[in-house]
Amino acid sequence: MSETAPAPAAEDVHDLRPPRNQWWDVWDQFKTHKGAMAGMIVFISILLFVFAGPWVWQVDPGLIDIRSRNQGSSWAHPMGTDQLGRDLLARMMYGGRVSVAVGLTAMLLGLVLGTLIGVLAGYFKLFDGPLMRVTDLFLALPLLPLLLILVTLFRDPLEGAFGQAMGVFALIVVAIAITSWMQTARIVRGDVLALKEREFVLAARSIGTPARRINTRHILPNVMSPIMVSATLGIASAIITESALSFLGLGFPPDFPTWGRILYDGRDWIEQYPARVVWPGVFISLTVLSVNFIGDGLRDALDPRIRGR
Amino acid sequence: MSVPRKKLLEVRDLKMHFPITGGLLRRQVGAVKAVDGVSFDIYEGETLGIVGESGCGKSTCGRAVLRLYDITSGSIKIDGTEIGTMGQSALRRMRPKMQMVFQDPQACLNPRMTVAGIIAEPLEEHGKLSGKKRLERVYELMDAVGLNRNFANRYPHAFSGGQRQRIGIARALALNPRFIVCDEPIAALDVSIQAQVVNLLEKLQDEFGLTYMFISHDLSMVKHIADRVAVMYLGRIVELAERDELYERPLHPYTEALMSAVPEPDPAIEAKVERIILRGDVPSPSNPPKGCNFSTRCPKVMDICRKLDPEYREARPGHFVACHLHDAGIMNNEPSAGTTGATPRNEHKQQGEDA
Amino acid sequence: DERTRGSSGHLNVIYWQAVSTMNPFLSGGTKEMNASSIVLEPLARFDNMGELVPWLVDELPTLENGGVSEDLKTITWKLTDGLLWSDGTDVTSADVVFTYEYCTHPEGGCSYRDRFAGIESVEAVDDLTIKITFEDATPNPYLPFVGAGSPIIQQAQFADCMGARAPECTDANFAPVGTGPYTVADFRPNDVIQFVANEHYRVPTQPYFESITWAGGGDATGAARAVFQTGEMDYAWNLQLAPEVIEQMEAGGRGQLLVDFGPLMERIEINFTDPSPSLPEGERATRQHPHPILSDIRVREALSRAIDRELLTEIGFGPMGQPTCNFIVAPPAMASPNNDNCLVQDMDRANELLDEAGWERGADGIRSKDGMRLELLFQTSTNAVRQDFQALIQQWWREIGIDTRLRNVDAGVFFGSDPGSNDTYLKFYADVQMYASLFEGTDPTPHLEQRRCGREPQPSTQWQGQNINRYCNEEYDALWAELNREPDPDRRQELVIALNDMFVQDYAHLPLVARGRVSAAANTVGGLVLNVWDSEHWNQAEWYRIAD
Amino acid sequence: MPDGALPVLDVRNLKTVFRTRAGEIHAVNSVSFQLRPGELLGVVGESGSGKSVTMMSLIGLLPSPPAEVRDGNVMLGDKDLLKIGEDGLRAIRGRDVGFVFQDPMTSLNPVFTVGFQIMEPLRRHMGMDKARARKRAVELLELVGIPDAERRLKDFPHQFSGGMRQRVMIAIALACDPKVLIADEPTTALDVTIQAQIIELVKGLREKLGMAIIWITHDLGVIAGIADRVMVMYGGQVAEHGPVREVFANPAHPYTRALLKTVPKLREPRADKLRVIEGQPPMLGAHPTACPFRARCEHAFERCARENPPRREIGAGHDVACWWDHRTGEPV
Amino acid sequence: MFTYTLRRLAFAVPTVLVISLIVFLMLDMAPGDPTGSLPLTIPLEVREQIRQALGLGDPVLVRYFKWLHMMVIIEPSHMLANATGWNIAIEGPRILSWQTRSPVGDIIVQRIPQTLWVVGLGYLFGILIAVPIGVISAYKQYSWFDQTGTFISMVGFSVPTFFTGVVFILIFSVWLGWFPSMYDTTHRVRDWDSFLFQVRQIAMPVAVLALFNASQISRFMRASMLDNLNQDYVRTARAKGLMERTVLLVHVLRNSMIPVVTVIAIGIPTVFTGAIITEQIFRVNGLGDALIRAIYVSDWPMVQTITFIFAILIVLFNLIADVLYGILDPRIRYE
Ligand SMILES: Nc1ncnc2c1ncn2[C@@H]1O[C@H](COP(=O)(O)OP(=O)(O)OP(=O)(O)O)[C@@H](O)[C@H]1O
Ligand SMILES: Nc1ncnc2c1ncn2[C@@H]1O[C@H](COP(=O)(O)OP(=O)(O)OP(=O)(O)O)[C@@H](O)[C@H]1O
Ligand SMILES: [Mg+2]
Ligand SMILES: [Mg+2]
Repeated sequence: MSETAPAPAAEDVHDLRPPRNQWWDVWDQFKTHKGAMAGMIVFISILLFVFAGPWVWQVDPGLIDIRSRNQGSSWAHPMGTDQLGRDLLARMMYGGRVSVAVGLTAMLLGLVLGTLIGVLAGYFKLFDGPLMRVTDLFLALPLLPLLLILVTLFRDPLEGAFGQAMGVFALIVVAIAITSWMQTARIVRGDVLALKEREFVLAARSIGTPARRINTRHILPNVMSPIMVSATLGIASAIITESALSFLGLGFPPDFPTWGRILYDGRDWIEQYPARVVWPGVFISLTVLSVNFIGDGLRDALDPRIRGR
Repeated sequence: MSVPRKKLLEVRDLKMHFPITGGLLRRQVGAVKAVDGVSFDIYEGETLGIVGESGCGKSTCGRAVLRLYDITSGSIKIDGTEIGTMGQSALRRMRPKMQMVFQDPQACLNPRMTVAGIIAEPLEEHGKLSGKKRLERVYELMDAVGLNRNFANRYPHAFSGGQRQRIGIARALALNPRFIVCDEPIAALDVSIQAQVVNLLEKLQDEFGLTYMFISHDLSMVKHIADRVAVMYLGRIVELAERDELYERPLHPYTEALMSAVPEPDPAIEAKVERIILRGDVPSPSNPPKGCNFSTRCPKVMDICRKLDPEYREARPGHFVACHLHDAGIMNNEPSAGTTGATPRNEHKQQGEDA
Repeated sequence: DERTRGSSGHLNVIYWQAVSTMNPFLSGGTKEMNASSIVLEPLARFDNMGELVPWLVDELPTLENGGVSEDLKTITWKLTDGLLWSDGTDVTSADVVFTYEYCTHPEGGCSYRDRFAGIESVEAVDDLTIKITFEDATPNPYLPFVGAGSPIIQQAQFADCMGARAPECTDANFAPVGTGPYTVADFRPNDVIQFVANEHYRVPTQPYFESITWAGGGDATGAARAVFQTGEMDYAWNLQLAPEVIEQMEAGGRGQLLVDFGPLMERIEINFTDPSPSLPEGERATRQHPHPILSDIRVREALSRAIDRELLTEIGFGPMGQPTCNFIVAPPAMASPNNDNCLVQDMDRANELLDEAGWERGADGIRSKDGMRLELLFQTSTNAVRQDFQALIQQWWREIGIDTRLRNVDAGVFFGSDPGSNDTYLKFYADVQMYASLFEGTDPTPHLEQRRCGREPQPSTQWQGQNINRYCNEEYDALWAELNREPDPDRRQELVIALNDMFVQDYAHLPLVARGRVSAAANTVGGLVLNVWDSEHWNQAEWYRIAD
Repeated sequence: MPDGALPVLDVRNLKTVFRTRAGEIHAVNSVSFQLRPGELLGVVGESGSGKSVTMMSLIGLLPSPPAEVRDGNVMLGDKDLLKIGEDGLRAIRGRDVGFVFQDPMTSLNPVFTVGFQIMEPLRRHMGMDKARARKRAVELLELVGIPDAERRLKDFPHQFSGGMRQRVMIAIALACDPKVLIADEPTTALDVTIQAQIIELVKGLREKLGMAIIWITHDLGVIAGIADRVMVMYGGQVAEHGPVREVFANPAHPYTRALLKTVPKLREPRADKLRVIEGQPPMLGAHPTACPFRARCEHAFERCARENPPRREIGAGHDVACWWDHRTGEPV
Repeated sequence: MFTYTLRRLAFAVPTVLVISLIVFLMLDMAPGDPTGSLPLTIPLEVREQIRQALGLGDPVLVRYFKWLHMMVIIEPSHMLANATGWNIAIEGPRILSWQTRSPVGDIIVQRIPQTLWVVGLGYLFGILIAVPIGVISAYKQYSWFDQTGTFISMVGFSVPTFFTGVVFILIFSVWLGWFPSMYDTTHRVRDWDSFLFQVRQIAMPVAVLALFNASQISRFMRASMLDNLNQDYVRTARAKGLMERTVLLVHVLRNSMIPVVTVIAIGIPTVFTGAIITEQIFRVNGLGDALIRAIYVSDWPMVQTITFIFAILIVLFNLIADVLYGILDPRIRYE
């Protein structure tokens, strides 16, 4: 029914607008989603806070100022200080960098892996069976325990190889990614299977488009919306997973601030200096929340059925 | 008919079976016999209509002819070249000759490509045209199918059904094909738009000398557009003849029933027509009945129909049919039927009454 | 009012690190030792002053009373008459001999087997008399069957649990029959233990508490909270928490913090050998290659001078720690009074020392000499307090021109003995490292022996050995040999102090903080006396509920 | 059916609007019609012309929001369905008015047995107990020609073919002997041979039960075969309305005329070229102030763009909404 | 249906075996060893003996098969014997925890009650809260109820349980003193009072988990309801004149529950795995706690066994979810 609705009113109207990127349409739709817009604003603010913040607030997060330890909010330390007198604001900024970076990289990695496997399994019948078995296998692995084991097993060798920070970073990112790609792979595979039978793919085949270009031109753009949604969920869950690892004492080392780590370290101080858990707690929650809302909005915005309305 | 014409497409005993897997080890346990041995020719410049009920294998047949599927068996010759067994890369080179227009104008266009992109895709894949020339060609094609050039940068969702179908036709025309399979190109369109598309197809056929295989379940429209018509039932062609011949003198009971079921937009005629109402539903193509496929619903069913598969034969010049009623033996030597082993008609009637 | 057995009712104890077994021989952990100590008892144990007191015997065997032979090769214990196991059977010398056999069985994997090192035989002379014969003269014969780490188990119960079968005797391991004030009613590994009073306990009026729930799990904060704030628990063990946190919780007023100082000391070990990765494997961190920087005592001293031990203590331990400059910090009599100069941070002196040693400051403030930067790798186990220490020390050392890289290793790996891992504290593939260690009992002789030359971990010993910092000093070795022969307590004390001074004045390691044992008890529990020389629950029988 | 009989359903000036994010859609504009007892009214029109929305507005089946019935009266007997409220409507639906929808594949609840779904309205409206409802359900299934009815009550919808599901839908709609049966494109999703079966069935039922039927379709042929009167809709309005033979023989509205010409006829000689209606259906963005068909109309003149033509009577029960007079070929 | 189930089972067994092998090999490479937590004073030979005593001498595959034998035959027989009191326990070496030196099976059995009490109830309450919220949110899409529900469930989903947990303890145990901050695993429900105590002690962990689970499930429920509310059969039901309640609670809910029920079934294994953090915070010594502590002390037999059990549960509940789907949805015919 709605198909007839957007029909151009009359053909004699000269539509000489320059070609418009379809992402603008997505954006137009996205803008109408209040929650998503709010989420977007919050998320961008958080990104600014963690990535641009350190230029504005040029305090070394590792600088120990023992005389001003355990302080509350003040002009010198807007979020207070920790038990060594390190500035919490600076630590939140640097910690956020790591947390957000972990979230983004783990998500990207998981996404690439999931999409690749999903597309291969969905498009090529030959791979479908084996790849889906592998996916099932990974789904059947208990994730948190697996993650814990991975971290205990490989942290030290990796730290040795890449240096402390990078080693743990790589480990955590990889561990989160390889335990979280399966959902994406399944969704993508399902969509690819459906898309493969869609007439426009058949049309492309009737034209003689080879498989590779069918995938890149016709299939991938059309699985973008589930992928984008997986992406936002992926960031959120990666950030939570990282902080959960920190909570279990298996995340980043104590001298390496991340939100999860700051929260973990601040737990004991919750009564005297609630700010020490409230700030990281609020930032983690806000990030996850905003990303979730963005995901919600994106899902709507990328769905042509909704966008067409 | 009297003038010998060149055959563009020769299909012989084409079969397309889709496997059904099942059981503990996911073995193949059966097959959907979507197309189960069809043979027909299409002559240069003509339109062959294919009609039949939903699920009888029309689309599968059309797609198999274009080798969008790897066929189960049979031979397909286009312009004398056998493509039934050709590999996909060799096929790619054949693609410009043969194209397809799809049923659902919404589904056959990638919602994320512009009109220009969609029409240009075949040119990119096969063409040696440069970017500018290519755009020029796209505009020509848009003109040819009656689309405003200004729409080149729009996305499919901004078009109406009829316009979208035009985009699909333009894409099919891009490589100057000689043969186009039209798979129910008007089924999803409004009555008032259908005529536009059909007229366009006819116009293009005249202009470019195209050959069509026109699949439809709308017998009236097929009557309008086709030169010859094939009627399919459950994966088989049950009757094939010149259009007028078929519509005036259908031989197969299914064809008769099909045509009688079509309502006529004229109350005067409607009041008069005698309907043959078939009983029951179309059997499943994965489990077709024994003997003649139509035997389960046929109002003129005979004993032999339930046992023997009727042969597809030329009952009259240019008029092929697969029905025991038109077996030479029955038609000509009724008295000696007993000796030939064929079942006499009256016996069938008795049994029919018993049943 | 009169206290009788069971009159105090029920006691709740929380061990945030839960107890995994009730057989201390199979665990070796302090928590297991503590829990089992109220069931299983040794012949003698240390009191809160570190004095040896007879426990299942009437008197301590000594040279004077003839219990210890003149050649210091035998010791003879005589069990108190009439002792009963909690199942009502008699305790005999055969049980003691059995305990020896149980723990020394080659396939048994007894954790306290070192207690029986150097023993030639353990014999039951009669039903109550046990004679232990040592291979060599042993000036301190009070190691076997003494202290919480060497209790007596019942032969009848463990007879079928010898050697490889030891771990399979789950029932016995989880509910050993003992002579102590309590017996196990229910044991859930790593979760909770229920104790009830031992009806055959030798003191008829004791124990006062009828039953104990010994909960495990959670974390230190939760445990402290349960005693100080919510009052759910009566006693909490090992509260390693930030001093402010403890202070704030204590303000809840329901309980009090118990601190006492034993031999546990947090220190920085200095590597005397070169851990450089450029050395071939097998030579790295061995005495073949002396450390290029730290072999110079001036550098070592500078490292020490730059540290503010008072501040470290305040931040990391508060009242639960004391800054120290000694290797042997306890018992008090053995602690040297000669080294207090390190307690004050002296940056000028540190700088001076480095200047003297020829390390000159570069543009970035980091010193270098002969093209070599003054750069150290500082490793420790992963632990919040240690990381705070690392950060502080890194900053101080930076101020005197030393660039410190920090590394922390998971405690399990760091303190593990896997020769394949490069991250163990034994391999010491770093320039300095920080950890704490202690010794059992009151005799520091074995502890001092660790620093003898040749005892260092090295490839030929599969990297096992206790001379972690690869210290090597002939004088020290000679002095130790003297100590090991010396039976006279006063002379021994002098020797210990001399050895300690020699070691620390060589800046062979940098003592930081003497750490106390920290527990918390509800105000309503009386009779408890914190003991750092033995189990914290050594006098559990005497604990009682203060009526309000 | 005497013309003077009181209509069972009298719809006046029905106006339905959808409020969407993109603005209002005026889907139904001032539609009026009457349905007399025992009569079959065919409704034709192209996709989006408001056929379904009109019928669903009658008994409040449109989701609200976004739908809103702005105006009009719908008299069923002496009750105004637009005034009796949701509870009143619920009592009407399924009892006085039966509904059959286009797609039998999705219109039945897949997780309940067919029997349960047929018995539901019986128990709700007729207060039948289980056993009686069951008996009636068997009767109904037999009525719509499903063999072995007793056993098939226990089957789930997916075990039926498309044609049989549509029969089940009809059985449900007929369950409480409704006065009016509204069939919204009941055969569009079916094959011609199955469609013929269903049409045959409805013809038979109508004779047997004598209820009034509204039959929506865009297949003029179906209308020609079964309807007494036909209502042609275009752009949310009634374009032409009259007895079926009259409208097919003398179509007055240019849209009806064009439509009849574009459809090729099976039983007539083939035309050389199909007549087409150029252009696209109208957008329903605002309340119409002009003839919605004017852009595609070959007879349009300036008045058509200025004023929306009212329906005017041109014969016995035959009216048309057009400024052009088909008889004279001149504006009226 | 039956062969379908059989086929899934046939695939499940190798899956579980492969998982067990992966887990086993991975942990075998792990640096920790059973003597890691022993005092430093213990000499090398003793350590080696302890290792041998624990069967670490054999090649890895031999140990794997021994372990597998114990895991799938001996341990279950003991667990069954314990549960039923029948004398069916099979003699033979059992999987011993390196840390407690006792059979891991016994510890696991010991920990199931509190796991079920807390985590199971948390899940159950989560479902009970989620379903009505999901239904109403979908029915009144974009209403204030929906918006609030969406927001709260998003928050519930976004705020990590360790944050909520600590805040809960602070408020309800320390400040208000309503609930104990520590869970008593020895507590037995015998009478009304002990039941009340049990309720008080599970209140906080159950609330934390229920909030988290409810946020997730209500999202599924809402989406599924929305899908079904737009289906044609809903219109049919309304056209029959059914009460709105019937339409919603009989027709739509039944259909919407099909995917949700399977999601819930798949989520049940997380009852055992997912609550590690909550268990830690509230000192509920359940299975999650056993696992994490075993990891801390490199007690690999314990880790192997628990992980393996988790894997079996996941595979099993996936199977159950699939079968449930087939049962609930008459359209699904697994040939
Ligand atoms: N990819 C496939 N796999 C399995 N079966 C298929 C496949 N494609 C088609 N079929 C089956 O083959 C039969 C013929 O299908 P086909 O699409 O050719 O019918 P059709 O005549 O085009 O019907 P319609 O008029 O509905 O388009 C059907 O029963 C269909 O279910
Ligand atoms: N839920 C809705 N929201 C917005 N617009 C709607 C909605 N339902 C219908 N419409 C609009 O109302 C108009 C009339 O639709 P209606 O369904 O009555 O058409 P129809 O004549 O039944 O068409 P068809 O033959 O395709 O069934 C269309 O323009 C359609 O876009
Ligand atoms: Mg088709
Ligand atoms: Mg409609």
